[in-house]
Amino acid sequence: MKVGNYIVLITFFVLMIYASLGFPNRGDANARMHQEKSLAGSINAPSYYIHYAERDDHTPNMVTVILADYRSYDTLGEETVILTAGLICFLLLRKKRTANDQK
Amino acid sequence: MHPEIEITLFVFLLITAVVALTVKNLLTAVVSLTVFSFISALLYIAMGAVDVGFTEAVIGAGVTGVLFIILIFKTSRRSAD
Amino acid sequence: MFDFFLGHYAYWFMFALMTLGLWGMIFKKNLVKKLIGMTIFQVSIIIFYIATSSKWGATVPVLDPAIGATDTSKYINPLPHTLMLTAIVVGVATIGVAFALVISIYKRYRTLDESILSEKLKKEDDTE
Amino acid sequence: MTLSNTPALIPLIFLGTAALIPIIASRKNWIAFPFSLLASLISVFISIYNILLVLQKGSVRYFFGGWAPPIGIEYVLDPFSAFIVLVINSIAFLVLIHSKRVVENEHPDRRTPYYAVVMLMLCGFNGIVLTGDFFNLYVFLEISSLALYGMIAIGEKKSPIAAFRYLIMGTIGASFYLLGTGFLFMATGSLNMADIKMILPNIYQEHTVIVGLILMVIGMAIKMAMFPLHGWLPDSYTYAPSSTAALVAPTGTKIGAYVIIRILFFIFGVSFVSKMLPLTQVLGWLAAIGIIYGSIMAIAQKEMKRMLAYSSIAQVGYIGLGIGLANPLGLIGAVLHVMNHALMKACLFLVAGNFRTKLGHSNINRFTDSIRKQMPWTTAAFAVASLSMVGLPPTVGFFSKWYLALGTIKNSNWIFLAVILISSLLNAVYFFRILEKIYLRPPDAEKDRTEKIKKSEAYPSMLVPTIILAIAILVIGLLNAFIVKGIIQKIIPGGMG
Amino acid sequence: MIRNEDNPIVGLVSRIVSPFIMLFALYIIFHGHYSPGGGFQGGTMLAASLLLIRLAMGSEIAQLQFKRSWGTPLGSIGVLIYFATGFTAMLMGGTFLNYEFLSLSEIASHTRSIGVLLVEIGVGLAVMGILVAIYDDLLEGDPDV
Repeated sequence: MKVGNYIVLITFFVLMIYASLGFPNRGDANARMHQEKSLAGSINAPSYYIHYAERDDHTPNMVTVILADYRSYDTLGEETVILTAGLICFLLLRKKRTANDQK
Repeated sequence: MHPEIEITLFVFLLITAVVALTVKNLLTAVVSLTVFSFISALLYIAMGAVDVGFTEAVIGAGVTGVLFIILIFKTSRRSAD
Repeated sequence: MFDFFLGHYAYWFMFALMTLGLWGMIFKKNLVKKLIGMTIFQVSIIIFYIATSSKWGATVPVLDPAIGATDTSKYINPLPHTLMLTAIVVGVATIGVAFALVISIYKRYRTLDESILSEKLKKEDDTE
Repeated sequence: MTLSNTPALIPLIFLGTAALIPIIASRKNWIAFPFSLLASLISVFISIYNILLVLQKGSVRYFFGGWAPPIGIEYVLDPFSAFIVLVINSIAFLVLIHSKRVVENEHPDRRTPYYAVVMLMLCGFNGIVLTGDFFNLYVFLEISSLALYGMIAIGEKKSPIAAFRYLIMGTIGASFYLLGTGFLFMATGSLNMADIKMILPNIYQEHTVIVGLILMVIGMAIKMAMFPLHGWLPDSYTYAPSSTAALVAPTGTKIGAYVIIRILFFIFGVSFVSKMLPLTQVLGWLAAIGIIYGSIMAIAQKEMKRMLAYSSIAQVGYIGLGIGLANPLGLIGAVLHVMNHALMKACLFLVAGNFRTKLGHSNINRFTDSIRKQMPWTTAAFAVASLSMVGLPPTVGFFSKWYLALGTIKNSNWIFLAVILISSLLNAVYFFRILEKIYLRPPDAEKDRTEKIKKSEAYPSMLVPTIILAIAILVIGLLNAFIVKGIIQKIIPGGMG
Repeated sequence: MIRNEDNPIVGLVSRIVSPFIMLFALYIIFHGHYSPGGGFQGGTMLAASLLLIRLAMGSEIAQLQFKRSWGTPLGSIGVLIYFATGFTAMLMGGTFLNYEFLSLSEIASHTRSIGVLLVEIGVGLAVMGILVAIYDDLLEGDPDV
């Protein structure tokens, strides 16, 4: 069991190193995710954000714009995650209140 | 991107992570984990992600630490490994 | 060669951290230690995303009127940052849920040690 | 509100209900149930509307915030997602009706947060199925998984431990998925599924893409409880409260299967995952081992819920087998089995819930023929569902195995065919063991006289969904040709077969 | 759980500092458009200022400031603000969360910015409420039962 787990760990690490050999250099502005167009010719989202965040939202902070406008559905989902966590703590831990504490 | 700063921070990250995982006293482990979070926040800022660094400093080093400490006080402080 | 190292050392450190976190999650017996491992694992994934976003000589993704918005190579890629904000909050939520579970486990078994827990579980199974 | 918003409406309805319940039901516990039932009912209607829409007009894309895909997030409503959404929501609706009594019995003062969390779980499931964006999928995956951990942990005494182990496994799975998404994002610069699908053919041989795909599939295989990664499932399903188990068992693992099918066949393409990488073959073999393992373990169990949990591992294996075949017939079998297994497992878990409420246990060794007299309808539903699990025509269980068998024959993969046949026999062993106890014992005349067995069937709100599911197993079995022709054949992606 | 040692300095300092943290948190939420920061960070800092009082003065006294039972409903309200912002846009004829449809008059150019602000406020409230609720629930889950 233990040996198997160690094998899993080592395999994971080796797999990751193998993958990292194919990564582009860090900081290389020519890496694919920093380009204007993707390989298939569609717009590359990050460069669109840099170009047009200010124009679309009158907000200089690009991260805010992406968070709350371009990808705001993600943020709604993530707020829901927090709500879920709160409700689960409620579900598991909160004692039942008597009418007395509520006042 | 400043490799010197980043490598230093990475080494500290590894050290604090190892400490957090190996110390037997859970309180020490949690304090070490808070340091880990804070250093990672510095690392994000060194890499240019100001927003993420800010969030990590507030959430990772602040609230998570508080929650961890509550957990330990509610349960037990010693760990077998 | 040195360029390659400079371009990849962050990933290697990150993978080492990740393996460390995974080790903690799988091998540590104490439940709180498992959660510490989980935090380390998640932080290393965040570092990975942030590391991918960097560009040489670029500035933080807040629009600077002096630079303008025409040249994308002047700003760090903002998308991974946004994603990771979400991931951090998800991590906190997971930690919160895990704490609730740990407290209810402790309430019932008075221990946080995985091996003792398994023993107690087995004993309970036998008595049933 | 125009009807053009329907693709996005289902998760939103669940989300809104979940956020409303803690406010309006903070004082009055009972309000939570009717509200969530209403939301679920509306979602069923919308999913029916959606599937009709898709069958008429082809797939529909919905852009959140009005931003076209590579920039914003989209929902994609194609025959596949519409079908899965319909299955999930209708089964969840039936199980919710059933859960009213169970929850009232098991934790009457926790109804408000419980139903809110149920709504969040369904919101997560629907979001996962509908989304067309990798990161959005991760977010909704986390919503549903967190909700699941909480719902499991309020069960019996051991349930928090089961939930904690599930949390550790599930977080590893979700993190692997997130990492895989990061790799793909790095290689392509996009998070949108349709966009990535267009970019991928240029960069198939890159390390990053291959490892990213493997990580994603491993992550999802954990969620799906694929064979070597199934460790969390038996304990979670056994110790979870009956209402949760009945809600999760039919839907939870299927989501993982759905995502794997979507990633492998719809985004990466059949030729890549089966010819350039032997990924589907590996999945198929693991699934085959899992089928046998799950069936054998199920035979050894005494507790009915635990037996059903192990049988879930086996049944998920069938879906994996269908994926592993990588041909149209296998895919039809897998998708059909997603629906069939959801129906059968829901029915069986509802039966287990009925037994637990009325008899106070669901231990197989203590079943006697008195149950047959006490709860005739429940046992009849059980009989139908178990015959379907074994795979006897004309129940639904037969047809998915039929398509899977045809798929194996087409690939001339005789070992898989043998696995399907053997596992059917094993299924027969563990279900007929119970059926024999309930039905085939000759009535003990003396016992009959001494203690009069009163007919005390489960409450109507628990009985009706059970019977509806049992009837559905028969009816959908008869109508399966219609479903396969009308819907599932439209699912098969281009380039397959 | 944390024993209140009746140390007046800790209590006094936290009482003085806490409002400033709150003020700074509000600044972060509302200034998130122009500088790093936004709903999460601000909401977490709001929660931190409440938690500071809870830690320093003990949970019972802190009830006067922020009641235990408020956390979850406040979180729900935060999510609902977000949700309603999106849903209103949907009712006005756009897709979900399309802030352009929020504007009633013709000054449409800044509506997106306002939509972003609304959303950030929702996020801030939700994060604050839920984090405080998690803290309270963790404290309340009594292991001695």
